[in-house]
Amino acid sequence: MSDSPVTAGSVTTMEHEAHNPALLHHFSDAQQQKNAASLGMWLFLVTEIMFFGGMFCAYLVYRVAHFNSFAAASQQLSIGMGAFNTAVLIVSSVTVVLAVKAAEAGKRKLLVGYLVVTVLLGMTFLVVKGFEYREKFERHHVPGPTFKFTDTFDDNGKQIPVNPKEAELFFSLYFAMTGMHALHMIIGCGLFSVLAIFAWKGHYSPGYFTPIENAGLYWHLVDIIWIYLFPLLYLISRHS
Amino acid sequence: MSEHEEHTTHSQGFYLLIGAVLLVLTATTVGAAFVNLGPFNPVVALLIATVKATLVVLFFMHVKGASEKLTGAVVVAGFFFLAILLSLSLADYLTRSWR
Amino acid sequence: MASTAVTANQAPKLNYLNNGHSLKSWLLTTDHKRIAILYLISVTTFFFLGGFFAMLIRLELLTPQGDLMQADTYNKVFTMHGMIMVFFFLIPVVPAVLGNFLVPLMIGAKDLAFPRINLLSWYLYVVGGLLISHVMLTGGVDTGWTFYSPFSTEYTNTKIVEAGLAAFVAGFSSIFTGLNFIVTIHRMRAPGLTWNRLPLFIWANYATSIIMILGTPVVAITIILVAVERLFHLGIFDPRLGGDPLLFQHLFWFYSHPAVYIMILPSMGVISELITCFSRKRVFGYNFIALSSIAIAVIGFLVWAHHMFVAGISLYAAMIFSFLTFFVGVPSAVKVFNWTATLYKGSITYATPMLYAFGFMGLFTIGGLTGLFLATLGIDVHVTDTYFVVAHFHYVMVGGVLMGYLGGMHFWWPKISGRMYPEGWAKLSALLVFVGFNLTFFPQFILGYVGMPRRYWQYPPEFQVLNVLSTAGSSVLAMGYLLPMIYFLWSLKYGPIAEANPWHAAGLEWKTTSPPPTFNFDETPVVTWEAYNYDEIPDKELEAPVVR
Amino acid sequence: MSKFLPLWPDSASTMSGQVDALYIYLLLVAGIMTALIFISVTVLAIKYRRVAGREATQIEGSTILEIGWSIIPFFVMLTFFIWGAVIYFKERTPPADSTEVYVVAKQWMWKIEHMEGQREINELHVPVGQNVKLIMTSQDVIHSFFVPAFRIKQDVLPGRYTTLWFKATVPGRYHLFCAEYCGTMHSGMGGDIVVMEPQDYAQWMAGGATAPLQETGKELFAQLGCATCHRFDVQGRGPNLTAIYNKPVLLEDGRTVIADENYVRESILNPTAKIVSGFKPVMPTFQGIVTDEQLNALVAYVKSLAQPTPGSAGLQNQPAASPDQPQNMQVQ
Ligand code: HEA
Ligand code: HEA
Ligand code: HEC
Ligand code: CUA
Ligand SMILES: [Cu+2]
Repeated sequence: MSDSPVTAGSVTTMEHEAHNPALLHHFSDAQQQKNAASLGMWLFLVTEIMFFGGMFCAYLVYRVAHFNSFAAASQQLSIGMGAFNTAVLIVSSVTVVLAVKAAEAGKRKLLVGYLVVTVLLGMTFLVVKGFEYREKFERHHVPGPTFKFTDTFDDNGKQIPVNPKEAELFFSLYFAMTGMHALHMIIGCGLFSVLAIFAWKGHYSPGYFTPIENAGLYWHLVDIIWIYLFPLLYLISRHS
Repeated sequence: MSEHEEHTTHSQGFYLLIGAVLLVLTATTVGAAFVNLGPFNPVVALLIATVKATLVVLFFMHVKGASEKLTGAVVVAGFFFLAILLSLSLADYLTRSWR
Repeated sequence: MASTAVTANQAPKLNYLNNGHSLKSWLLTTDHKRIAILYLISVTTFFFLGGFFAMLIRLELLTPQGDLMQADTYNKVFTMHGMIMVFFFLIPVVPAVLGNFLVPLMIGAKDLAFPRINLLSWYLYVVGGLLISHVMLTGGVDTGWTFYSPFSTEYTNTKIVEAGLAAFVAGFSSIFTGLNFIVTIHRMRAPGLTWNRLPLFIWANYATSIIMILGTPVVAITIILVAVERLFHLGIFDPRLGGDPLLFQHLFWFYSHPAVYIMILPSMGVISELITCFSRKRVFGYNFIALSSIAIAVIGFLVWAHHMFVAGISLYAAMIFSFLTFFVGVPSAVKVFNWTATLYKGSITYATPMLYAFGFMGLFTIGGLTGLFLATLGIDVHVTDTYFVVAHFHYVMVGGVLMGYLGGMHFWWPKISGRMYPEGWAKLSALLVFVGFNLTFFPQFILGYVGMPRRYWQYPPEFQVLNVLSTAGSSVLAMGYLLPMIYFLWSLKYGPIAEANPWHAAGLEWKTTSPPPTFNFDETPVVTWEAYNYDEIPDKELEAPVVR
Repeated sequence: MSKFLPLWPDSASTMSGQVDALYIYLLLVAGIMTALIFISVTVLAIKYRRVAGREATQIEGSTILEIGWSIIPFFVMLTFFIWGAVIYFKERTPPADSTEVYVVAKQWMWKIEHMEGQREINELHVPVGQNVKLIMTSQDVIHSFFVPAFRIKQDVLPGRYTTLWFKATVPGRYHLFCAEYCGTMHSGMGGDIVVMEPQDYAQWMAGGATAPLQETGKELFAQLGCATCHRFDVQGRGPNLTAIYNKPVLLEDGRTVIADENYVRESILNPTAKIVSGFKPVMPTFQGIVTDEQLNALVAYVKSLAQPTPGSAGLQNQPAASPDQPQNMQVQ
């Protein structure tokens, strides 16, 4: 009968092909484990999209409502540093993808090398970001009691004075969005540092490098978010 | 394990190529920002950003050619619900001053 | 077959409960069933805490004057009641307790896909719980569970940041639970268990997980923005900077409306299991119930601004959202009708779980229909922010979700504990809950339409009679909730030993022993049958009523 | 209604009957549906209870039934939607001939300013049979103006105006509640709406008035120096404000907006947000310089320029048609 209860036997049904030390007991094989990890990671990335989505929503609404102020405030950002950082992130995405490739090919040293370069690139990004933030402090563009904004919006040669409050709103969003992004970068750098050490110790093999792959996915997503942040924050109405 | 899963990694040259394209697109988007396209400035900026993001998703994140259709579905779902958040919020803000 | 199970049980067998007794073996467990028990304990604690605050609310409202406590205290009390009940009780209750326990069992898996993340979820929940307790003990919050800006960002001087952090952490607990469920359901099903053979409880949890993953991050970032606004003066919602306080409401409800379906969907899944088992029938319209769960999850994301009809959104947005709201009514209706149709030509027993299922159907119908009242623009303008809304959501949350949860607890208690609960007491408490519930919350519909606003510490004297009724009802209700607490604990020691499948139910979870072994199944089951194949489980053995 | 056990709210505005009618309809449908579910469940549960020797009959389901019980409820719900939306539309569209009253909410009181200059706190006197439009704003957090007997409610927000209108039908004293949670004394932030016969109202109006609101506004307009730029004889540096209220305004960036209360308010507090086409953005902001009450007076004044007597002109419903678009007034 199909519904008879499973006969009570010994609990020692754990003799799986446990040739892979990374295989956890509750999966039936490594493929299942890998697929599960990858799906889990993708779902996590979706939560990240929605997480930043909340801020993109705020950005969109306010940009529509206070376009002039947003444009004027945006023009005060350093396009050079922003573009440089965009490039840094893109290069780091390339090194990540090459790291994954190296892991798949089982080239341990190459893998470690790419991971280290990625971390360095990430740090470069953060350092540049730090300089940007410092400039904001110096120019009193940090929201709060000390905030000052006297620039005007240059609309095809016409100088439109800007409500400093709305510029403050822009900078609030700027700090919230780039700050949250930077936080993700810091986490990513930490993650890759740990992975580099593990990789050095030889934890990964062509049969098992899921952590590298998943950390890579995370890094690419952080990159994608910046790909949107850059034009939205830095490039409003730059022409004049 | 990796036998029964046609692996999706591409050659090193291909990745460098995609990287280069992304850098060129970055330069383009900066350049385009300085040209007055009227209402199309943000459109162009977002279009380029979307192309860049798509390249990253498809090739760096290996969604293109993945044996698994589910991954694509998950990504699409994420952006779909983001679009709901943005569009329905705007449905309020853009109609506030109508009478 | 039942006898084999009993003999299996009489021999002292290693099961998940006696596999290690040290505190460490519990606190560091990755066994989904043990984690479910951890959740059960913590969630129950918070329920009684929330219930305690509810009693304080009801006592204060016994008289029109504000006499029991200060106005500020009252505001903190209902805020704590709402926050605890929503974030620390109702959102985790069914998924994290029953779902955690049952999802792997029902799909024939050894565990959830990420057992350690599952444990992490519980710890996050506990951290959140400790944070909210800390807030509670050191001054509380007084914004209401909705945290509306600019009151929360500028004007209150209570512990918003800490309370927000508590909700944030608890939110991540729920994100990870959802993530775990989706991966598990996709990747870990037993051989032969195709999507259209899945129990409806699994479908419901799957739909719930979708919402958890898509919605929770948005409220997380919203809470962060509020905290950041208080801490660093980044004025994102501040009207003085040209910010819009309504944006906070949009972002908040983008999550918090779907969150109500996080609460109800798993409970609906429970009801599907109960009704089929106790009418010994295949569920009526399996596909429609399964898909309606997904439909509710998706459509639930399109309706959030129905909480903002008088908040100052545009006339047109209000109409769009009102219109869309009615679409969620349809899949909910489909479920109710299908459950009713499942009874038809069944062979029905009135065990306690079934009584709760009946209660759910009635009370959820009332709650859901009054939800439609609220979705109707012209009515909502009058009754929003009155006790009509309070009555509506207690009908769906207490009358719906809690009833479903209690039904589920009784149904699976033998599986969880290996013991039967005392049926007579259980029936009595089900009756108390039903009567007490209606006495508490039905008068609130009238109160609301007559115009008593919610979150009122004092009220005009003419509303007193209805408030007294409500308070009286709540003490009956409290009895109804204390009883199960007592007899469940009692049964742990004195309850009759449960068979593997005391209800002769169809799910995979009944095919392993009660309580199940640590890895659930001694052999991975192979499924060759549809869900709810009660026709293949002979009725004759049940000649003697199961329930004494 | 019984004051001891009220089961139905007082009914004292033109809206309340309409809302009640819809409510009764909903109660009927919901009652029928609830009865249907309760009775079916009870009857089925009893009829098909377990008896020895009878087995359950397995039924897969029925697509026809499923479609039926999806579509029929949907159409029933559609009637809810349509009826509700019609009422909402009426509630949200003040008639053109409304008397206007300015309301300023703050923790925890209602400050009310009549056009004629009367001010009240936590009380609003209105005549029977007159359309009254409330123009409301808050000084601090969100509040909500709720009059159960009129079946109306509207949140009152900081930083902008929201409006509400009603026409009282029965003289008497009715509850005014604050319905949006606003802090400690939220439950104390109430008062009375006093609906009076027109003659009593006129008598009440006769006492205690300071200058009418738009007169106050006119004085402010001169004091604050608005008049130096906004002239009525010749084109000044700012646009001529005659008859701008409720007309479309062409903006510098090509958009057209309706000059409603919120627009005028914004123009004063945040002049650069929307620049009138053909003008330079030279108007200074008056944020922090004018109080909410003064702002109301200024708005009332600007509006009075368009309406010979407050609230009686019928400009409301003819927006784009008017030929005197603002750009025609520009010389620069
Ligand atoms: C478990 C929780 C839960 C659930 C399931 C629901 C379900 C629904 N809710 Fe509810 N709701 C809350 C919890 C919930 N709600 C809470 C907590 C609040 C207040 C938050 C706060 O402000 O603090 C709230 C507030 C709330 C509001 C805002 C009120 C206000 O503040 O002004 C609205 C407005 O539309 C609403 C509508 C609905 C609708 C249409 C449904 C639908 O999903 C219901 C669908 C079900 C049915 C319709 C019944 C079954 C159908 C039939 C039997 C078919 C027959 C029908 C016909 C023929 C018409 N709810
Ligand atoms: C899951 C959700 C949930 C649950 C189960 C409940 C349960 C109850 N709620 Fe709650 N309620 C909410 C969610 C919930 N509520 C929310 C979200 C709000 C809105 C908050 C806001 O406005 O911000 C609200 C608001 C709310 C109000 C409105 C307050 C106001 O607006 O001023 C009232 C008033 O009657 C109320 C009453 C009750 C009662 C009587 C119960 C009863 O069902 C509870 C019965 C249970 C018990 C009584 C447990 C037994 C406990 C004891 C016997 C105490 C002894 C124990 C100890 C000392 C540890 N609730
Ligand atoms: C320095 C000159 C100046 C002063 C002083 C000034 N304004 Fe203006 N105002 C302008 C100009 C120029 C415009 C059009 C450009 C714009 O919209 O900013 C304008 C626009 C307006 C508008 C919108 C008009 C339309 O046609 O849509 C209103 C309303 C208004 N002002 C009211 C006031 C009030 C009230 C005051 C005093 C409290 C005031 N202004 C003081 C220069 C001034
Ligand atoms: Cu003001 Cu509540
Ligand atoms: Cu809702």
